[in-house]
Amino acid sequence: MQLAEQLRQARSKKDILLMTHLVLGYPSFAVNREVIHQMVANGVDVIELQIPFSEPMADGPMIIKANQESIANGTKVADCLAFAEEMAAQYDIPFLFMTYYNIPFKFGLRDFLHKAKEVGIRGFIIPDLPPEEGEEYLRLAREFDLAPIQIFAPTSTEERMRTLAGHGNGFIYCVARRGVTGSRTEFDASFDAYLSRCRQATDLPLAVGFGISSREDIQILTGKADLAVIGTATIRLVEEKGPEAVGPFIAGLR
Amino acid sequence: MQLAEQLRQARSKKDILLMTHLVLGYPSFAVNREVIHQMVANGVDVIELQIPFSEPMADGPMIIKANQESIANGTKVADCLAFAEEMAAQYDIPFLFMTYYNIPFKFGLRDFLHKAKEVGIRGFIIPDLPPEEGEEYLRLAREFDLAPIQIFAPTSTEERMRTLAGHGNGFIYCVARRGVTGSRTEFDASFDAYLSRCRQATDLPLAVGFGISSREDIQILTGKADLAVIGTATIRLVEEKGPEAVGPFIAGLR
Amino acid sequence: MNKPGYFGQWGGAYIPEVLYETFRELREVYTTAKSDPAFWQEYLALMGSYSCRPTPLTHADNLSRHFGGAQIFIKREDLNHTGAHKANNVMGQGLLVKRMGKTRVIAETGAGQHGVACATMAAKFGFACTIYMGEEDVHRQRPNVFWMEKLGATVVPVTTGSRTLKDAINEAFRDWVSNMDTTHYVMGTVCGPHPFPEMVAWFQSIIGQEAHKQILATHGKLPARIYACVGGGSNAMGIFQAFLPDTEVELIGVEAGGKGLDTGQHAARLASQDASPGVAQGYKTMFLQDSDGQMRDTHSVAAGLDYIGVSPLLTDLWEKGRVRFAAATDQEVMAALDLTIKKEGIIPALESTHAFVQAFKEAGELDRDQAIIINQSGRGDKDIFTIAHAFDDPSWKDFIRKKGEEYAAR
Amino acid sequence: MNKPGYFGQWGGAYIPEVLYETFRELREVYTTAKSDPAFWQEYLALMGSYSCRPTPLTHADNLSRHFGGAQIFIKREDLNHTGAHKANNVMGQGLLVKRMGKTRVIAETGAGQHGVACATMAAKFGFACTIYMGEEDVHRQRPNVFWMEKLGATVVPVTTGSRTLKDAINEAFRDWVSNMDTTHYVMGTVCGPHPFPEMVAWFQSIIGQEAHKQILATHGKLPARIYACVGGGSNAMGIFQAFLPDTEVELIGVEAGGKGLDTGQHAARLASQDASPGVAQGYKTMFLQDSDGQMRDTHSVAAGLDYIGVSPLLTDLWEKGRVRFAAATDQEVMAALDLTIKKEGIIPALESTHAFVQAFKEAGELDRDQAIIINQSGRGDKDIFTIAHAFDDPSWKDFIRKKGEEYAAR
Ligand SMILES: Cc1ncc(COP(=O)(O)O)c(C=O)c1O
Ligand SMILES: Cc1ncc(COP(=O)(O)O)c(C=O)c1O
Repeated sequence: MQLAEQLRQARSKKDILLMTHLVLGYPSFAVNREVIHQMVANGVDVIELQIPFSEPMADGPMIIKANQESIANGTKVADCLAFAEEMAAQYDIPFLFMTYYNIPFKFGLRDFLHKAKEVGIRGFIIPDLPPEEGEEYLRLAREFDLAPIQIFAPTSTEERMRTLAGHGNGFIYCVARRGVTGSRTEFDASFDAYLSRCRQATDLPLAVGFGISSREDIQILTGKADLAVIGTATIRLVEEKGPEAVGPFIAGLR
Repeated sequence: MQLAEQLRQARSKKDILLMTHLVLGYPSFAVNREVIHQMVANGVDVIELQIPFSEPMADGPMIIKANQESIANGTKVADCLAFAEEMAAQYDIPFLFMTYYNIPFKFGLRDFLHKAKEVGIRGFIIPDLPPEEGEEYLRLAREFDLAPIQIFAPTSTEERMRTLAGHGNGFIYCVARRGVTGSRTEFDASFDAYLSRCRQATDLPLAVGFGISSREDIQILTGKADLAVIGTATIRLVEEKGPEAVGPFIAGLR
Repeated sequence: MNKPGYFGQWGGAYIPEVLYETFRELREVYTTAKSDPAFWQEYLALMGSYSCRPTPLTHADNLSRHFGGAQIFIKREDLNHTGAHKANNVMGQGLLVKRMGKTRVIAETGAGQHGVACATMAAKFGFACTIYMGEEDVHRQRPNVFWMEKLGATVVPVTTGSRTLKDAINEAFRDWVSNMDTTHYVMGTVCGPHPFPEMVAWFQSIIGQEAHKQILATHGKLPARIYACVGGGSNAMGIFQAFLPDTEVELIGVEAGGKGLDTGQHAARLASQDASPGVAQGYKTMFLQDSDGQMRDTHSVAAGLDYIGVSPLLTDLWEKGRVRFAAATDQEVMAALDLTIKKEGIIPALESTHAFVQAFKEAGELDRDQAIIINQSGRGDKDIFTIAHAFDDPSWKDFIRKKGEEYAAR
Repeated sequence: MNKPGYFGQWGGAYIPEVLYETFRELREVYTTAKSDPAFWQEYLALMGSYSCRPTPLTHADNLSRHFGGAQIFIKREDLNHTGAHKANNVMGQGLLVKRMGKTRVIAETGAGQHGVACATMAAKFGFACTIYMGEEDVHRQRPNVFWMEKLGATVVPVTTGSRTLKDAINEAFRDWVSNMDTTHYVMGTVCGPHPFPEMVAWFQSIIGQEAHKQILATHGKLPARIYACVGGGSNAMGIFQAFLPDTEVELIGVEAGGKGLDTGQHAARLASQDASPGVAQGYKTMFLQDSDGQMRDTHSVAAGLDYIGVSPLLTDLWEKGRVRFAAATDQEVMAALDLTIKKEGIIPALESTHAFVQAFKEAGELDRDQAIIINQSGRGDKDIFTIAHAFDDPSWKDFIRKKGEEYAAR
């Protein structure tokens, strides 16, 4: 089943889906393993696996640090692929790769997508690859039946959203606000207007991310979005309270 | 009797005359007094009294220091005049003032020369006052019958020497070499040639100064010059061995 | 034909979606300005009255004689206001910011020259200003930090990554994605996403336009070779552009050879074998990166050359064989600096001195009736702490030690 | 008619006999050069190709608006090679030294600007070079000392007298009287024995010649007032000369008010009541001296203004009422510096900032269609140690402390 369809079906059973995020190799693959176990056990619907990159331009301090330390610990792209393969085999939810374009570019785009497909990855989020620069990538994604997740931003015009949606698949990642990952988002009237512009531009499921960290946030999003994305919040949690805190946290979100 | 005439008479009795120099108020007027006593007692023929100035442009390190410290000790021009008066009254040799032009200029040129005359001074050495700038000074010197000592330098042309001699009186101060006071002078063939140029340019007695410090120096000058000028050497001596060393030093020079 | 924003296979605009509109507006205002002759006139007038353009082309008689070959000419970008060619770019972008109606500018800086230039422009135009600077560079270029602050800018030391120029660029982008409505990011060199490489090259082309006229006027014919140091590539593109059609003029870009190309501690992208194609900081070029695509640590005595990437325009010209690349080591740079100061009374920036090194290596090969131009991108005053340190000057160290004790005592 | 070398009752050549011939030769070569139009052309060409002349006249829009009065224009001598108007003088004298066939130059320096300029000229012309600098100034202006040494000059710290500019001048004369055959003394300002005041003023007149044309071109009419700081007076005479015949242009010289005119700790010769006529350092002018004629200690935050005497040309123009004098205190200088940096992105030297202070006090009195010119004699980079100290910048102090510890540890 295609990712979009699978998410629609899941969504028909839940008011809102949860997508979580983690940085591979940070603090270690062992902790990643434990965290993913807790996430899945507590009902997470999709997981974004970020392959670390030395220049995480669109990320905030927490995730920058995770990227840097993971690389400093010796994390290689090959390790990330192997780990993804292990997770995809073990858990029955979609896994995505989130990374910056240089990682697949340097690997070789076709090889990377081919390999990702093989290990069971379902799609990609690449924040520095707009469709204008991603023709080859989009073609290959179609070829390998992988979802090239497109990103909407509050600054995107309606026309732009429609263009992006035309290139996208799986779902649309709606960045909740200007800025980088990790700071709080205000869910005000302009946010609602933005989400309804997103809704009008595409039939794909809508994921909302950037600054979502609590049950209240999720409640606000329920009915407006199909997926809520928890990013920095779990990284911070693991940092402060260890991986075992992730399960209860996730369980408490919905 | 005019200074030149007086020196000629003295010279007729000695192979060479000695002129010494000291900086007034350095290290103190009391030491000046003692030094002058020893100088006169040991046959010095003329004494140059330097009124200290804050910018002793033509002097070397030893005399610069003496100028500075004297001023720092509080030496005033009035003190110098009073001291000169005391010395001139006490000793029967000619006393000259050596200083830079700003001292008489600031005092008031006429007043200064008048006062100098009154206290018994016989002439002036002002190294930064060429005759072109000293018209008024030369006029007043004539008026008060004071000797405006002119200076020859190794760089002076014959024409220039004649011009200077025309403005001079008392004697001519022949600077032995380029440079400032206090370093050694080489008495070589070019020095002899220089002195004979000096001799040809004027009938006034010739004094030779800059770097003269020993019996050998005086012997070399004997027959070539009328006066030998001992400047830095006695200041250094007083510094190193005290005023009582001056007498024997002077006595040993001729 | 190339895709817009590409030079051969290099360049592009690999930007987060949130900046899409910002870049659209920037391209638009840039394109309009470029096709409006009055804009360039306004730019020239500003550079003529606020900076010191045209900057002279100085004939280095003594150096020419010393090497006994080509006549060496030096294009004096050091005489710009703020002391480097960076002024050309910031003033041009300042005029665009005014047209866009924005009120705040941000910039990355390595050597601090671009930061000082940008803070200066902001003061002149009345913009708020934040400068991102790698923490390591803050230490290397402290005087520039002081001046930026006095100019009213906020200097943010960047503590992520290798704490140098590339990390400052990342941080500036992170600011921009939050504040694009009020803020323009004044990219300091001919790198980054389209239209930056092209736009900055356009502003810097004033260097070569002047030099082209000047060398013909003084020397009577075109130069045989032109040397420029290459950090991002803006001063090099600045002087090269006007000579691109003159194929008999050889163009040489000089990169930071650091401790030597074989030590890995350098920043030579095109002169070494160590770089490979990549995409980062919004554009595609040759990067110093590992086999996974992680950027490597670079090294140079010159903070302004200490960078992982290089202009897509230059990578294209290199690939096409139009620009030759060489590298100068830190050690060679100190020797050439010493010689230039003593022979000509000119103090090039450590960055600029890289170009002098290669010119000195080659001047003797040429005839006396041939000319070469060295682009002196900036002056070395700013580098006093680095230079005095590198020359191991005892009285400077003593002076700093005493000043330090004086400050410690209070 | 005046005596040659006199301006009214001021000036002259009170020199030791040993220098008589040296001055004769200097007057001769100067007079010949002055009457030879080719010489001035050679000078202009050198300044155009080695320094950055003509230097711009910058309209300071923001400051003009801030004071709401006259349009403020800034003559940008800071953009000269080596960063101050001192370059004009040394290059001119360098050409004369070549004509005289001498091989060594010496100079005094206060702020260090003249020393750096002179060492630069010596490097360019291939002369040996010794710079005399008061020991106190060596400490105040350490970066300049470093550069002079790198330029190949010997810097001699002068420990006599008050260890500032005047003592450096004495020391330079002492060198000269020993070495006049090979050596030219490059006096740094319009002081000293004839022909220095007139000759240095001639070389510096390039400033006003340019400014006269520039203000007419930009502003359409003559300025109401022109402000220049006065140490010895060379930058002031440099800009004033061209406007002397335009009696409607008021000329204002600004001296160092130090800690205040009533504290005695200043260097205001003509703006205070503290100076009187005197003769020292080879010329007659108004000196800060006591009733015996001993020179007093002066004080200024700006080493280049910290001097007992003032140009005989200016004393004459002051006496005749053509130039008005004012003083700026250290404190006023720091405030004006801060404002100028923040409003215009321009960093004047502490010396130059004195002129800004007085202009700022008066700009508001004038109408918007009137113009004033401030002569920015130099740039403030060289003053970083003094300025950072005066602004009590904590991170600068911290930086120096750490560097100092680093050097102490080895
Ligand atoms: C003086 C100077 N030259 C050169 C550079 C390198 O930049 P680019 O290659 O863009 O000219 C810098 C960068 O800071 C610089 O300050
Ligand atoms: C920048 C600057 N301005 C002014 C002066 C003062 O000299 P003058 O009055 O001769 O211009 C100096 C002297 O060093 C200086 O460096």
